[in-house]
Amino acid sequence: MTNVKEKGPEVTLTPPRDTGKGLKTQEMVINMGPQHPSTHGVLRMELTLDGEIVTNAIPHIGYLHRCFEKHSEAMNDYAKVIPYVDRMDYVAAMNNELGYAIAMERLMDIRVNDRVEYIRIIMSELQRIASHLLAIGTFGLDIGAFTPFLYCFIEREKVLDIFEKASGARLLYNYIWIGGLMNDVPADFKSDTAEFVKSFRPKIKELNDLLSMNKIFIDRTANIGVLPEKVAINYGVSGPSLRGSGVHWDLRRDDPYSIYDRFDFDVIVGKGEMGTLGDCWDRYIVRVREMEESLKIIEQALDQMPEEGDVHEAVPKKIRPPAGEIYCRTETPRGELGYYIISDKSTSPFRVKARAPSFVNLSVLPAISIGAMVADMVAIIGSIDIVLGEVDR
Amino acid sequence: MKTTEELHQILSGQFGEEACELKADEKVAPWIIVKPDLIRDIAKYLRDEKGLRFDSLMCLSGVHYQKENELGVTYHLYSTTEKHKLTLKVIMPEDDAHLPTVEQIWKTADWHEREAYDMFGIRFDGHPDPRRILCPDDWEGYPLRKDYQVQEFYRGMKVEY
Amino acid sequence: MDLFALAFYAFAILIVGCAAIMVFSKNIIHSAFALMFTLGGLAVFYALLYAGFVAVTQLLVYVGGILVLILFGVMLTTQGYFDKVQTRTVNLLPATIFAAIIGILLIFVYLSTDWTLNPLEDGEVTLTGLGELLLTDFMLPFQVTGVLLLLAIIGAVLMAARTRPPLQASQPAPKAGPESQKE
Amino acid sequence: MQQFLESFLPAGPLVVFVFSIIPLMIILVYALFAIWLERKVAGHMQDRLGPMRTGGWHGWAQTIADLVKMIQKEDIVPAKADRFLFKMAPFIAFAASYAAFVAIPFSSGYIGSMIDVGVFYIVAITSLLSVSIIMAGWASNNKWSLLGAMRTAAQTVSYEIPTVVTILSVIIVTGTLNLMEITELQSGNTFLGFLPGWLIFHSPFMVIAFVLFFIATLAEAHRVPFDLPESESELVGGYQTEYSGMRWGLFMLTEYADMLLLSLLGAALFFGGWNSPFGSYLDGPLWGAFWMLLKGMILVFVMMWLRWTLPRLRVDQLMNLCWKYLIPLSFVNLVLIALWEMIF
Repeated sequence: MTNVKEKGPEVTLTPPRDTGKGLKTQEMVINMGPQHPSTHGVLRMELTLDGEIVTNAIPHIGYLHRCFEKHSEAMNDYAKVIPYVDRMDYVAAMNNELGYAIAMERLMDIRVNDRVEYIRIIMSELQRIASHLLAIGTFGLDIGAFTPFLYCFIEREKVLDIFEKASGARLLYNYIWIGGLMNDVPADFKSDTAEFVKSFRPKIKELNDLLSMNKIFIDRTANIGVLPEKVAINYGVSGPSLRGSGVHWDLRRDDPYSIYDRFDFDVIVGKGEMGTLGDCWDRYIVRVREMEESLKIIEQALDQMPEEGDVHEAVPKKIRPPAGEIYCRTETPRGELGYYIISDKSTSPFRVKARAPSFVNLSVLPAISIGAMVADMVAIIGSIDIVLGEVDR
Repeated sequence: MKTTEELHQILSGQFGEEACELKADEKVAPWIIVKPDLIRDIAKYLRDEKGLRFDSLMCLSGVHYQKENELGVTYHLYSTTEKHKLTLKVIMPEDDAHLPTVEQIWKTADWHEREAYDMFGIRFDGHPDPRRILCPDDWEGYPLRKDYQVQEFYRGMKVEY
Repeated sequence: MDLFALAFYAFAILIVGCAAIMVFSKNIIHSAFALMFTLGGLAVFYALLYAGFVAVTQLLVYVGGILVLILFGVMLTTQGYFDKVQTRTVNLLPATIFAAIIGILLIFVYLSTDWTLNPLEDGEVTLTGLGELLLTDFMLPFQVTGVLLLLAIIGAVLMAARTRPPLQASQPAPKAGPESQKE
Repeated sequence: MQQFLESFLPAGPLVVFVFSIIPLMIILVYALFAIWLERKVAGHMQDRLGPMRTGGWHGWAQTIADLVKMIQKEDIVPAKADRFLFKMAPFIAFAASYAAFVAIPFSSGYIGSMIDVGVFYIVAITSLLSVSIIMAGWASNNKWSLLGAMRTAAQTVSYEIPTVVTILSVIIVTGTLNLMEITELQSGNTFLGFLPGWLIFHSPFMVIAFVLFFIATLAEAHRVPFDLPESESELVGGYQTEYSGMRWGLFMLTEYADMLLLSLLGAALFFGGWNSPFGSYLDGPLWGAFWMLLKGMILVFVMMWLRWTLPRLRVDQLMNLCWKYLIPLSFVNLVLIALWEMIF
């Protein structure tokens, strides 16, 4: 796949294209990535360009493949899979853990107490905010706006501080365990979180003023990479990318897991405000507005959270699920994260398959990027918001 | 909303009793095992038939049943309009694992089938782009098979560290 | 030797050298860049003759405009972007004859000219006079040239504008590209 | 100043030499300062501090440290690059930028050359820059570089038009192309009784002309939102992709020199150049140099400010902006200024 021989850029000549008016043009094949600032990792796009217009785009993935599924089978312990799950979508590790923990709890029929549930919800919603902040910031960066990126990171730091106090880690937490949590939250967790929620609301407005409503930003993202509703569903696109196409679909509401049915929040969808429904701007703004919904959920959860409860109460001593299989899906910041777990009654999983949202979302890229310009490619990749750790697993 | 049992009845009415087999005794969720040759027709029927409308393929996973010397593909289907779920399974012998692609029915299957091919060596007939997806194109073996042995050298580089 | 003479001889060598490179280089891009130095050097000559306006015009039109156009033409029309762009000698006989005629003509002109040197007049502002002439005596040629250039631009735009074959979004997933087939 | 120099230097080539490297000194010192300033401006706009450690006070020596690092770096030339052109391109770029400074009146006592076509000369010589960028992009043998080079050529050629047309509006008012004379004409003490006699206060249309000029120069200097030739998030670095070490440093220096050049040009054309804003108070050759550089630096700061605020345009939008808005507007504005001149 990769050419290990040392040589200059490969010259791929396509035969001149006759446009019918006597002028013959030649297309250029160019490799965008795997080392490229805007591929959000090590994605390689094989672009065929007519001038600056993309006539064909083929994503090549796998540069970050470490076969987490094989690792899981070799771990000999279901609990030891959790750190590997963290490393899939490494900017939304909490959500990955939550999905895995819920899948295992359903398979083993474990019920966790309310305090655990509420902490999990708060954590995963905070993680959603952190992840969206990263997505928004890097999207701005792709468009050429540098400053919003750092503004987003300042806020993200605050979330990571909360995580660090609770779990000791800032990126890969191993915090949500099967049947409970690693440990209880510190005493000032509630006040820290409440303070963050309070300070974050004005920042969203600031972000909107600086980036979302910027004329150049809108020009660059509206009407670009339009993903129609039908195509999105057929490709299995999920998460904000799907909602950006105007589909009212959120697993937290439509297929509730954990205790999401207890909260009052809106499902944000794109409306095509600045251009066509399902363009890059719609996908972007869905993320911005979803952060506000996450804040709502966090506020409600903080209010309802019981003070008492042992977070280790339901953690099994030895994890040995009954034979059977389960497909369990949760809503991560990138979309539908599904775990297909087959148990054969032993202590290690027979098969763990993760249906990674980025993997599926990325597969729609060739369909929506043809006819775009090189600069639009960057915008489209950014608006799909992929994490290559999850695409390649 | 239809349960797996009801769906099984519909399917066996349409394609015959022997085409699909209901497995409801296992824990958690029941599933239907279908014949490999028919998966494409069944998928099309499930997607287009009024009242079924499985418009979304949630997940497509390859499985290696080493004890039985079989390879399997599991389809998790969902209907966003009818709100029902269905698990389909296809079981094939290990030495001749191929089945029709459903790529034209759900585009989700495009990359997932490539992944199943890459990891398990299951061939999907009629797939438009049947390349490996995660491993390099000239990688040897199918990593997720239970009896997989890592090749020693890859293009002169030692694989085992 | 004063500074003017120094500059003159330095740039004369540059111009002749670059002109030679332009003619004899096998690489057409090198020729084009050599042409840039030749044209730029000529601008310096104009400047040395106190013809500031002509010098600057030379820079702006030839180096900034025409040369960029030539580079564009060469880069965009050759087969492949990174093949070494080679030139080769064609039409040897007609070219030789033509060059010989020009050469004889130049030698004739050189020999027959009465080389009297006029002292340079420093600091004379030529610009105002030039402007006045363009807007009085040479008004018509000036305007006609403008109209001609405008027509040329419109013509070029018409020729270059082409309708692209419509590229449809959401078309079926593309086949593997040439690069992946090769592997 | 010439007399001052000639009083202790033998007349002739040496004076010319000393005279001609003054702008170089200014550029080099300015570049060190401006790169540091850009980092500090960026830092403070982004709610952080920027360099703080190197050299002590607010990391003032950071650029110097970077320069030392850059000089020590290996000079990498891609294997399949056109070595000669690849190595030459940065020098041509800088030479073009530096040569343009000759027509900038730094103070009432110093201008590199009193050529009577000063403004025109600056426009012409900076067009060499696009040639050098094409050279760099082509010689790198990298497709991203080539794309960047193509963009540069298209951008520079297009944006030269509004630049020249807005400069023309100044020329209509002043009647000369010599920047020194243009500046001298603006030294009238006051306008409307309290404003300095700068051209920007000459008529409302001059304000429009300045805005158009500033936008066009942003594009000429390849600054955000028009930094498409580099655009690190799309073209990796455009024509700079394959450059490293001091050759890359020269491109960087050229970019900053270009910013200063165009800012000084703007200051001289619209903001009275070396004229003091307080009439004859704080006036004189040395104060003139101070005012000139201050005005230039303020415009440079505005460019930085924009860079850290705005996203980048796309290449077709860039061309749209130029051909559909800037050029027609600048022509209309030119006519209006001419009318204003006839009436008043």
